[in-house]
Amino acid sequence: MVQASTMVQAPMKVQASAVEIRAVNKFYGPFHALKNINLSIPPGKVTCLIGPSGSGKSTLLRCINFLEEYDDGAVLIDGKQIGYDAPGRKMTAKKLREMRRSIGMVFQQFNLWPHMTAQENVAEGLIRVRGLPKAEAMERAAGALAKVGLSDRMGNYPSRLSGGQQQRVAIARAVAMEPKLMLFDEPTSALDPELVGEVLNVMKALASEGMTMVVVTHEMGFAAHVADQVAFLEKGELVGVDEPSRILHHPEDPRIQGFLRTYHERNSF
Amino acid sequence: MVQASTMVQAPMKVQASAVEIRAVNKFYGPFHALKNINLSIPPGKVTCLIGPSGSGKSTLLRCINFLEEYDDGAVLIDGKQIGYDAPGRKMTAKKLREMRRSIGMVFQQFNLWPHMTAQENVAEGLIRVRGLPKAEAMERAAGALAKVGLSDRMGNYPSRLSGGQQQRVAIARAVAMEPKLMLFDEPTSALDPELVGEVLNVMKALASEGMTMVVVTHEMGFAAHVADQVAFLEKGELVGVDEPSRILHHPEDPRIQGFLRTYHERNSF
Amino acid sequence: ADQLADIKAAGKIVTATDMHYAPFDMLKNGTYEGMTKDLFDGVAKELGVEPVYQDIPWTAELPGLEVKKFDIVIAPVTITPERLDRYTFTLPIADATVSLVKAAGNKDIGKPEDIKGKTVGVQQGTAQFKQLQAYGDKLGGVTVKEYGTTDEAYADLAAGRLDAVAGSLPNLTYLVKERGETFALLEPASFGEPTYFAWVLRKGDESASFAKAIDDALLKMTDDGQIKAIQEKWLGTYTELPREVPGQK
Amino acid sequence: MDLSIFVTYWPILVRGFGMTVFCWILGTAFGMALGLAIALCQRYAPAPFRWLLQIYIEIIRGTPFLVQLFVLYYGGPLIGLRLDALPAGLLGLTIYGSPYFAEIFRSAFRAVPNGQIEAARAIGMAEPTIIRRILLPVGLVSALPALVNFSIILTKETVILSIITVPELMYQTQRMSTETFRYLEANLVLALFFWFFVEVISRIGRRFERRITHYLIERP
Amino acid sequence: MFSISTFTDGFGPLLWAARYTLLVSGLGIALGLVLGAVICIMGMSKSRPARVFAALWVSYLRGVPMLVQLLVVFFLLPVIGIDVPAIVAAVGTTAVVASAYISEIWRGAINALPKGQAEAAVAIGMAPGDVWRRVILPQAVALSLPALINELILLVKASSLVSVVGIMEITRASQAQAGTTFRPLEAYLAAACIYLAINLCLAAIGRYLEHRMAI
Ligand SMILES: Nc1ncnc2c1ncn2[C@@H]1O[C@H](COP(=O)(O)OP(=O)(O)OP(=O)(O)O)[C@@H](O)[C@H]1O
Ligand SMILES: Nc1ncnc2c1ncn2[C@@H]1O[C@H](COP(=O)(O)OP(=O)(O)OP(=O)(O)O)[C@@H](O)[C@H]1O
Ligand SMILES: [Mg+2]
Ligand SMILES: [Mg+2]
Repeated sequence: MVQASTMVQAPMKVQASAVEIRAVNKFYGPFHALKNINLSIPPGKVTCLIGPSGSGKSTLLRCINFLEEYDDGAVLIDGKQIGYDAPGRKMTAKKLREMRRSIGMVFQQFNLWPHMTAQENVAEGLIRVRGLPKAEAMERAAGALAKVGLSDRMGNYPSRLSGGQQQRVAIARAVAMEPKLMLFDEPTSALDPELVGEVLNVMKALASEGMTMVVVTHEMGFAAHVADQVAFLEKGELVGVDEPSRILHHPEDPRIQGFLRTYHERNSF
Repeated sequence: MVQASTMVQAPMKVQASAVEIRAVNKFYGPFHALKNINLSIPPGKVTCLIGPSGSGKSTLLRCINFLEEYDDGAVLIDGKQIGYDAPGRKMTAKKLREMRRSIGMVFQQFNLWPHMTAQENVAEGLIRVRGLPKAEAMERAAGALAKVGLSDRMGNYPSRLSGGQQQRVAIARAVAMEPKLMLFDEPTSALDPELVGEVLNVMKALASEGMTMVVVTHEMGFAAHVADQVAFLEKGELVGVDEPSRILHHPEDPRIQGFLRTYHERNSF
Repeated sequence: ADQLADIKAAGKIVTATDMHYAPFDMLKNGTYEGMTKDLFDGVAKELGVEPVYQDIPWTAELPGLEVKKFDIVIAPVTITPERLDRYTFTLPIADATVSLVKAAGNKDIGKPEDIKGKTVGVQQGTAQFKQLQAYGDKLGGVTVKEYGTTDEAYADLAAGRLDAVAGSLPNLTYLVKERGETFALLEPASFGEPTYFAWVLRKGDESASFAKAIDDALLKMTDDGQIKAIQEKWLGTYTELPREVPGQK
Repeated sequence: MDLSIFVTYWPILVRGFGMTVFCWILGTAFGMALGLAIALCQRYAPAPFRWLLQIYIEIIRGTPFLVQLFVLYYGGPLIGLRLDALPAGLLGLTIYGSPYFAEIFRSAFRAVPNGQIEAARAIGMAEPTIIRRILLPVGLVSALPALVNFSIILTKETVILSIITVPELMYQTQRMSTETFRYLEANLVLALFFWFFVEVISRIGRRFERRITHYLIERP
Repeated sequence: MFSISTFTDGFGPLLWAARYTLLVSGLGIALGLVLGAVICIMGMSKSRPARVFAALWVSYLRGVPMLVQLLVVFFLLPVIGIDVPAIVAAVGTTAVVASAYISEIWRGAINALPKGQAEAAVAIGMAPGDVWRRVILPQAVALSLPALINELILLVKASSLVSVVGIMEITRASQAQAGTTFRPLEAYLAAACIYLAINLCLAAIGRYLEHRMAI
């Protein structure tokens, strides 16, 4: 985060990761949540996942870092399948951990640790996973929180932060880890327009430095301006993947047309 | 909700409530969260609260139904102060409860009851507070959930619903109680554009039937189209209150100008 | 009020005993039996009232007696000078002189003197404990180990941590009768001062006539041979008992 | 009420206090550690091992401490296990307490919202770190009162050590009362000592609880 | 050596005695759960007297050994003219002691509940009774089930203490057997088997509820 921001001159050298999703199926009991999803996420690019509520966006995102076990198919990160060594044989916890260290995630419900202050939340991963000394980690955490405008709330516990502040802590926590692949689940849902702009700037900066990003979003503006490709999910199916300009402005599928219809009229005022 | 929707013919007769906020101050320890707020919310009108993250919008909303005790000032609902019988003398729990029965609230974090299904979440208040028989309450709950497009997820526990689905259950739960005054805290934050449209329609219908509404939102489109007045908060201060067209298009205060700047460019694509 | 008159009026005597001290008090398949019961049945018949038997753990018996939860404690209580200060005792009902058991296979000890230098278990706070200590001092060096109840002492003897256990002769006789393969008595069985078991009443004028009535009944049963029959039934032998309370001033 | 007996008996009573406190501290510490280990195995170990642990838990939890101790101390020598009273007592307390502590920890772990653990896993935090940094501190909020509860119950269970001749407080007060017939005084000593001891434990518990729950905001 | 026949013969009278164990612990637990909820609510209430009362209640009942409490009820109350039948003393003491422990277990569970859920109930004007009954306690119970079952199992075993007031329950019956046969190991093991059977039922109920309440 520190180096990743626009405000810092030297661009970080991230080795971006590529993600390959192959014929992934996921059931919740009888409910078919992901239906044979095939999707290539190119390295160093921004892929946006859009789609109606309940269409499986979060589920798909969670399959990428293997928080959700899929029933079928494979997710490959830089050519290596996550979660399995061979078909049907789970990888060791250590190897999985190793792979996850280069993947960051911002959760839809934030999932902050309630017993740590904002700053400790951000520093925790740096200390325990990246092995930084505590003082340095706390300093970096302070820097990361400053970038999202939370310098004065660093000592607050999550329960004493507003919704938008919690979301920003969650973003700072993920970005501070400097992952090669970043998974964002609606990272701006609780933010006001001004902050949305700022956070999107941070994300743009990360994108321009070549970090691979997968972003679930309802912000069509972000999809349009930043995404390299947009994937549209509906009822667990991948309905379309294309460049943002095409999918957002001239969608072929009527489902996408319907989805976007109300958006334009509401947001032009 | 059932009668309140656009899809039902006979408009509900709601006796709308008026809210009067007088010189309210709120401290969290040393932190001054609300600074001498004065605001009149006319009956049967829609008032939008906008402002940066952490500016005190949720806090102010929670003061209206006395979930948050303010340190100073008064909140009057239909001329009657909520929380106090006389200055410094708390009202009885029973009276407070009585007043709260006509106030609905949708929380920023939804606050669904995790041990009840979606349908039970909605029915619970109808049974315990409105005293409906269980069968009828469940039926009404089903109706309310159908309106927000959740007919097929009624039996799910909140933990098995997507973010947007949870938010819609929270909306249905509040609206089903048919309150005279409704407090919405970012009711569309987790919704996709299409659903945002639908939920806003439900809210417009409620508004047109004369329910008083206070809506914290980051959806400037909603504020522009539906609100009768928009209040802008910043750092706990009420910076401006005005008609939406004026405050959103020709804001005088530079803080409001700054706040809205990025919004237009991002959302026009 | 006079206790005896109250009892006669009510038609019953409420007793308390700890029903696990063979052969005096035993519960066999849920029914109370034993030497105490036979004796007290006889006494109650003499008094012309119904006995009510209650099983109360030893720790609660004397406190319960003091707050009048029962009329009499019929658990066999060894008469000692200290206890005589605080309670009224009836006439002795059995010999309580201290005796010793050892493990059946133990050839090292045969007579009581052999416990010199050995470890001997005994129930905490009993008259037998005092006698054992005195005897040990006389011999010069016996390690005395105290247990909450005799059960544990016997169990530890069987487990091999003890060389012998001291207890009252009737109890040990019964033990050896039941578990002859594990335990054996030292010979001669008794040593030390002769002591006796008796029943306990509250002190004071109220109980005086009640105590007298019980004593009279016991004397009558001694004279007509009932007590001899009962002793032979449960202990196998008959020991003549004093006709007044030993040590009573 | 006759307080003069304390003139004679206070030394053994004080020794009894000391022994009770000593047994309690070690028994609780070891029992808690073993319980935590069991709870963690139940969370992470493979199924057959978990079933074995479950059987252990149910058997130890389901039978009285008195019997366990009796079997261990008096039955043990029959199969060649010969322990002295104090080690047997401490071992007994440890074993007896472990399943209760295990269940309390298990319920503590269940109370931790899954999202918080996922957030730690997602950044590649190692499982032992997750246990130490997330699972325990968050879980303890709900479990601490139950842990204190059971530790308090263990103080009372130490009196059962008297049956294997560990000279703890019960053993000593019983000795005092059987020698003097001062049952009221003996019970008073027991009551006051335990009340004091338990009060100290619950205060420490409360203080610790305040420390680990300081991030919670008050409920309305 | 180990006498199988003593062990097996023991079961008849022990099972018969078990009815008192079940009666005392069953009633004690049922009343204790209700009282425990009341004490827990008082302890967390806004009213200071209620909180102080709950604190004293918990302090006394957890602090003073149950044996002593029984002796107080059974032997001390008569001194001031209140005579309690043994079974009432036993059930009553079990219940109040249980309530102290149970209330603490629930307090912990309630602490761990996100407070927003109670707020959501309060905000629609739900009465406090309903908030507790419908929103807080069900979740607290679900969350604390393992600890609660722990406590109930302890109570079943602790009911052996009521023998001091002359109630012939399992432990007492086994002691009687030990005293007659001089085979305590066998008698106690038989008693342990019966306790185990009762407690396995409790544990099974706990597991079942845990499974059902899991969300
Ligand atoms: N544990 C579960 N059990 C059963 N169904 C589930 C479970 N988790 C999610 N679902 C269902 O799976 C579907 C996909 O959920 P997911 O969270 O991926 O949706 P989403 O696209 O992220 O929606 P949103 O935009 O509302 O967050 C939803 O319909 C949801 O109800
Ligand atoms: N319990 C608390 N203790 C201390 N500070 C608090 C507490 N709750 C809220 N705050 C602070 O009060 C301020 C106002 O919070 P509030 O939740 O009202 O913001 P908001 O306008 O709703 O923001 P958002 O749009 O991000 O939800 C924030 O700066 C927050 O950090
Ligand atoms: Mg989602
Ligand atoms: Mg807010």
